[in-house]
Amino acid sequence: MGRFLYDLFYNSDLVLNGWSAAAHQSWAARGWPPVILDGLLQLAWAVAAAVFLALNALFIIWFERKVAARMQIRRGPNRVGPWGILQTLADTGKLLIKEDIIPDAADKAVFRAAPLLVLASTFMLFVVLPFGKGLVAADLNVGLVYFLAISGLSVIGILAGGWASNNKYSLMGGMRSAAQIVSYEVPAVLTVLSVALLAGSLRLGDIVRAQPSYGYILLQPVGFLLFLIASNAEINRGPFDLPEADSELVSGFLTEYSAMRFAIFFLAEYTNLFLAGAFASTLFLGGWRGPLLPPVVWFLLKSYFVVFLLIWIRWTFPRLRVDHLMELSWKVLLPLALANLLVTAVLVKVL
Amino acid sequence: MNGLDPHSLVLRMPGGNVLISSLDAAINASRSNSLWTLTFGLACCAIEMMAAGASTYDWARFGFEVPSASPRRADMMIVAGTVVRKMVPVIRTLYQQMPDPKYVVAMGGCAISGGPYVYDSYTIVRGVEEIVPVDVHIPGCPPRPEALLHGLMILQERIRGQSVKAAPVNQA
Amino acid sequence: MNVTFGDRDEMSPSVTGITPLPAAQSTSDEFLLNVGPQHPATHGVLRVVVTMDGEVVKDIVPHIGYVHRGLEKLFENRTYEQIIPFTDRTDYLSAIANNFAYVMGVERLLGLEVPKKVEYMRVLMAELNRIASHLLWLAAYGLDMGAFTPFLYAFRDREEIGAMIEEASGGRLTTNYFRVGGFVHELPKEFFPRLRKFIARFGKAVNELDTLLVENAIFVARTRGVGVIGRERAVSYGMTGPCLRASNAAFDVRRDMPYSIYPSLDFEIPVGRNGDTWDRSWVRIEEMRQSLAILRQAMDGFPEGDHRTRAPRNIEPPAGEVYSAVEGPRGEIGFYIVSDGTRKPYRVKMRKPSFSNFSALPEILRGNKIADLVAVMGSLDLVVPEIDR
Amino acid sequence: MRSAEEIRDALRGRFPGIETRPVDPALSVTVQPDALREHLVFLRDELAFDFLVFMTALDRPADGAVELVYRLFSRESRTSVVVRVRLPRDGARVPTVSDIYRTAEWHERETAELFGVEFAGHPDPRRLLLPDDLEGYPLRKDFMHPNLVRLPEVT
Repeated sequence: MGRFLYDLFYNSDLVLNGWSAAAHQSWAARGWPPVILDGLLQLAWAVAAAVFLALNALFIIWFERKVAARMQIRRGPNRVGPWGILQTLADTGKLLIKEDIIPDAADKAVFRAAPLLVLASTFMLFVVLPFGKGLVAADLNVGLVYFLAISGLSVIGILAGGWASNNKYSLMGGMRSAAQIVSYEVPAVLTVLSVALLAGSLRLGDIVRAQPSYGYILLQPVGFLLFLIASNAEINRGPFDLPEADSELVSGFLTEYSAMRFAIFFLAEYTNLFLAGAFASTLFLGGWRGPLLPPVVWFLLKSYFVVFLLIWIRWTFPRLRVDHLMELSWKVLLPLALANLLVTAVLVKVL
Repeated sequence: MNGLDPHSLVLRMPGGNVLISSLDAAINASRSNSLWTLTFGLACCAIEMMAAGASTYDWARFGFEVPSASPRRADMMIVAGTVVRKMVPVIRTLYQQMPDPKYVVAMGGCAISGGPYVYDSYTIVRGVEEIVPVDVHIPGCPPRPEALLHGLMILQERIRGQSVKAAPVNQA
Repeated sequence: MNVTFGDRDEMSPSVTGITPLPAAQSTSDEFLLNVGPQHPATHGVLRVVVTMDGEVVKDIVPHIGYVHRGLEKLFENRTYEQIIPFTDRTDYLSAIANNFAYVMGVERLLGLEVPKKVEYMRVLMAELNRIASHLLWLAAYGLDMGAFTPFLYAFRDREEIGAMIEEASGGRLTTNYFRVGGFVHELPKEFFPRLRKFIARFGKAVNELDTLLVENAIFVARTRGVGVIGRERAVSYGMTGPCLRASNAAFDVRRDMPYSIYPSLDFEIPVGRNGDTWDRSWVRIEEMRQSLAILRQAMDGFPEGDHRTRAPRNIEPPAGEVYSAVEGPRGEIGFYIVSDGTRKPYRVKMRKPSFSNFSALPEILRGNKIADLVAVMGSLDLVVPEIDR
Repeated sequence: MRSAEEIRDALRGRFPGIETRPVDPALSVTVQPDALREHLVFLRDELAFDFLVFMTALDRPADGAVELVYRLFSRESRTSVVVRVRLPRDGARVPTVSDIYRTAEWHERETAELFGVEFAGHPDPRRLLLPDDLEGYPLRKDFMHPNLVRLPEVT
C-alpha cells in the first residue's frame, strides 16, 4: 500500500500508464471499440482539470487578496471561514444567484458566448500542462506551439464581449486588449523559441526533462524576465491592466457584465494568472522536477511562487499608458527577445 | 401565484422546510458576506468612505472588498453626500442599472434628510429616500468610518434575516 | 454615466437637465465620449464630454453643478457664526483653510485683533490640513494611475493627522474649529508631543511616498510633458495653488497677500518648470516638506496666551465689504463678504481654487491623448463641491 | 512696485472723471458698462493686473441695480483693484471680458444664471451650475422657489 502511494505521487506516469493499459485490455476483451474508452479517459482528465480550475481559482483569489492586504498594511478578508479563506466562495455564491442583466442594445448571442469563449481557451491550455511526471492530459509533440496558439485565443472572447456590450468603454477595453495581446504575443513567442532551441524539442515534457536541475532560468535570465513581462501583459494584469482600467474605462470590456457571466470572466482571469505562473515554471524553473517532495507539489510551489511575483508586481506599479505599452513591446521587449534568441542560437551551435 | 409556485411546491414536499432553510442559510451567508459597493462619492462622506476602505479600518475584512465602478456588479450603493436635484436622474438610473438584490445605504445627514442644507437651498433633495428605497441610514456629518462599518453590519444582519420564501428587502 | 443610456453618446437632456451640446459638425472620424457624472476618474460628480479625433482630444466640454447646493443663497439667511460650519463642507479636504479665510474676513470687518497664540494655532492647523489634503490627492491620484498601494500608505499618515485634528477640534474632517476671534477649544496637552512624533516620522514617510509613486518610472513616463499649460495661460485662467506654481509662476497667497504669521516664517515656495502633470505632482510633494518646516517653526515659536479673544456675542459688523484670502491646499481660497450692518451678511461670494483650476481643463487637455484625460484631471486635485458650491 | 495711490493716479490720468475710493487694502473703481473692457485692458496691460481673482455681482433691489464686481490682482505690485459696474436690474447687459481674462468665462456664466445679467458676446452662454428647468435667478434677493424653504427665525 505504501509502495503504491509512493508510486502514485513520485512515479505517476508508471501508475497511470499501468491503469490505462489494464483498462484498454479489459475493454478490448469485451470487443468494444477502443475509441470510446479514449474518449472516456479524456473526459476524466477534463473533469479533473475543471475541479482543479475551480479550486485553484478560489485559492488564488484569496491568496492575492491576502498578499495584497499584507503589502498594504492591512489584513484583508478574515471574517468568512478561517483567515477568510471562504471569502471567494461567498463572492462566487453571491454572483451565481444575482440577477443576470443583458443590456437591451447588446448583441445578445455574442454577449452570452463571450465569457464561455474566454473560459474555453483558458481551459484548453490545461491539456498540455505537465503537472507532474506523466500527469498530463496529452503530452503533444507540438505542446509549445499548442500553448502559444491557444493562449492567443482568449482575445477573441474579450473582443467579442467588448463589442457585444454596445458600450463605448467596453469596446475600447476590448480593442485595447486585442492590441495588447497581439503585440505581446510576439516577444513571448521569441523567448519561448530560445527555450525550445535549448531543449531541442517542442514537447513540454521533454523541455522539463531537458532542463538542468536548476532550470533554464540561469541559462535564460533575460528570457525568463521577458516571458514574465509578456505573459503578465497577455493576461491583462497590472501594470498592464489597461483593458479593464478602473479609472479610465470603468471596467473596460467587463463594464456591462454582471452576475454569473462576470464570474466566468473572473474565473478565467485568475486561471490565466495561474497558467502564466505554471508555464513560466515549466519552461524556466524546471517544472515538476525537484528533490524530496513529490513532483506535483514542486510544480504547484513553483507556479504559486511565480504567481506571487506577478501579484507583487501588480500591487506595486502604476498603470502604463496605451502608447507606452505598445512601445515597451515593440521597441524594448522585441529587440531584446531577438537578441536573446540570436545569442542562444549561437551558443547552442558553438557549445 | 397559484399552486405551481415553486416555493410553495418545495414547502409542500416532505422535508421542504429543511431544504429551504439550509438554502436560505447558504444564500444569506454569500450575500451578506460579499457586498460590493458602487463607487459613488458625492461629497464629504465619500472621504470617510475611502477611509473605511483604507488600512486603519479596512472594510475588506468583512467582504466589502471590491469597489465596483460599474453598477452592473454592485450589490449596494452607498449614497455618500449631498444629493441635489440635478443628480436625481443619475442616481435613479444607477439604481436601475444595478442587478437584484440591491441595497442602498444613506450615509450622512445629507443623504438622510438633506442635512444642513434642508433650509434655504433651492436645489437640495431632502433625503435620497425620495428617489430610491433606502435600507440603512447612517447618521453623522460625516459619519465616522466606524459608524459606516456599523451600518453595513446592520445591513448584513438584515440580509441574514431574509428567506427565499419572502420577497427580498428591496423590491423596487 | 457609463452604461445603458438609450444613446451612448449623450444622456438625453430630459433625464439630466443639461443643455444638449450644440450639434457638432461631426465628421466620421469624430467620436464623442461621455465621462461621468459617476465615473471613477471624476472624484465625485463631474461630467465631461470629450470629442475625439481618433485618440486625440479635439475638444472637451465640462458639465458641473451636480453638487450645487446654492450655498451663497443659504448664507444670506444665516448669521455670521452659523456660516462657519458650512465653510467646512464646501471643501471638506481643507475645512480648516476655509474656516481660516472666512473667520479672518469677519474679523477684518469687525476690526478685531486676535492674540499671537491664536495666529500660531491657526497656522499649525492650516499646515496640518494642507498635508492631509495633499495626502488625499496622492492617494486618489495613485488610484487614477492604477496604483492602489500608495492609496493605503497615504491614508496611514492621513489617519494620524486626522486623529490629531480630532483631538484638538472634535472632528476628523469637518472640524468647525475656528471661531471669530479665536478657537472653540484650547489645544490638548498631548498635542505637541504627538505632533513632534508625527513630524519626525512623516519626514521619512513623505520620501517613501515620493519614491513609491511620483519618482516611479512608469508614473514619470505618463506625466512628463503631458497636460502642459504655460504661465501666461495659467494666470489668465485664474489658476492658483500648486497648479499655477507648477507652471513656473511663484504665486502664493501666504507670501503675496501676507496674512497671519506667515511673513515671519521661513519657507520656500516650490515652483515647477514646465507646467506639466508631473510638475503639479512634484510641487505638492515638495509642499508637504515645506509644510513640515512651517510646522516645526510654529511649534518652536509657540507663544503662551489665550486661545481666543473677547469677541462680541452678537456679531454685527459695520456696513462694508472685505475680501480675505488664504492659501489653501488647492490654491487661493477667498471669501468676499459684504455686510449691511445686520447679523446676517448681505452677500458672501466664495472664490474657490478648484473652480478656476477646472475651468482651464479644456485648454490643458486639447491636443493631448484621451489616455491622458485621467492623468490631467487627477493632477488638478479637484474637489467637486468646491466647484459647485 | 506701485502703490494704490500710483494706480489711482494712473487711472485718473488715463480716464479723467473716474470714481475711485479705497476699500480694504484695495482700490475701488466704478466704471460705465461701455468702458469696462477698455479699463480692464488698460489695467491688465499698463498696470500689470494680470490676475482676475473673481468676478461676481451684488443685487441691490433698493436701488433697482445689479452691481458687478471684478477683483483684479497684480502679482508684480501685489496690489488689488476692484472694478465695479452698475447695471439696471431689468435688462442688465454688459460686454463680456472673457477674452481679456479667460477665467471670466465661467464666472460670467455663473453670474448670468444666478443674477440674470447678460454678457454680450460670451463665447459659450449655456448654464453652468443650475438645472435647465430652474426658473428665476437664485441670488437675486426676491428669488422664490417651491424647493426653497426659509429657515424659521429663532429668537
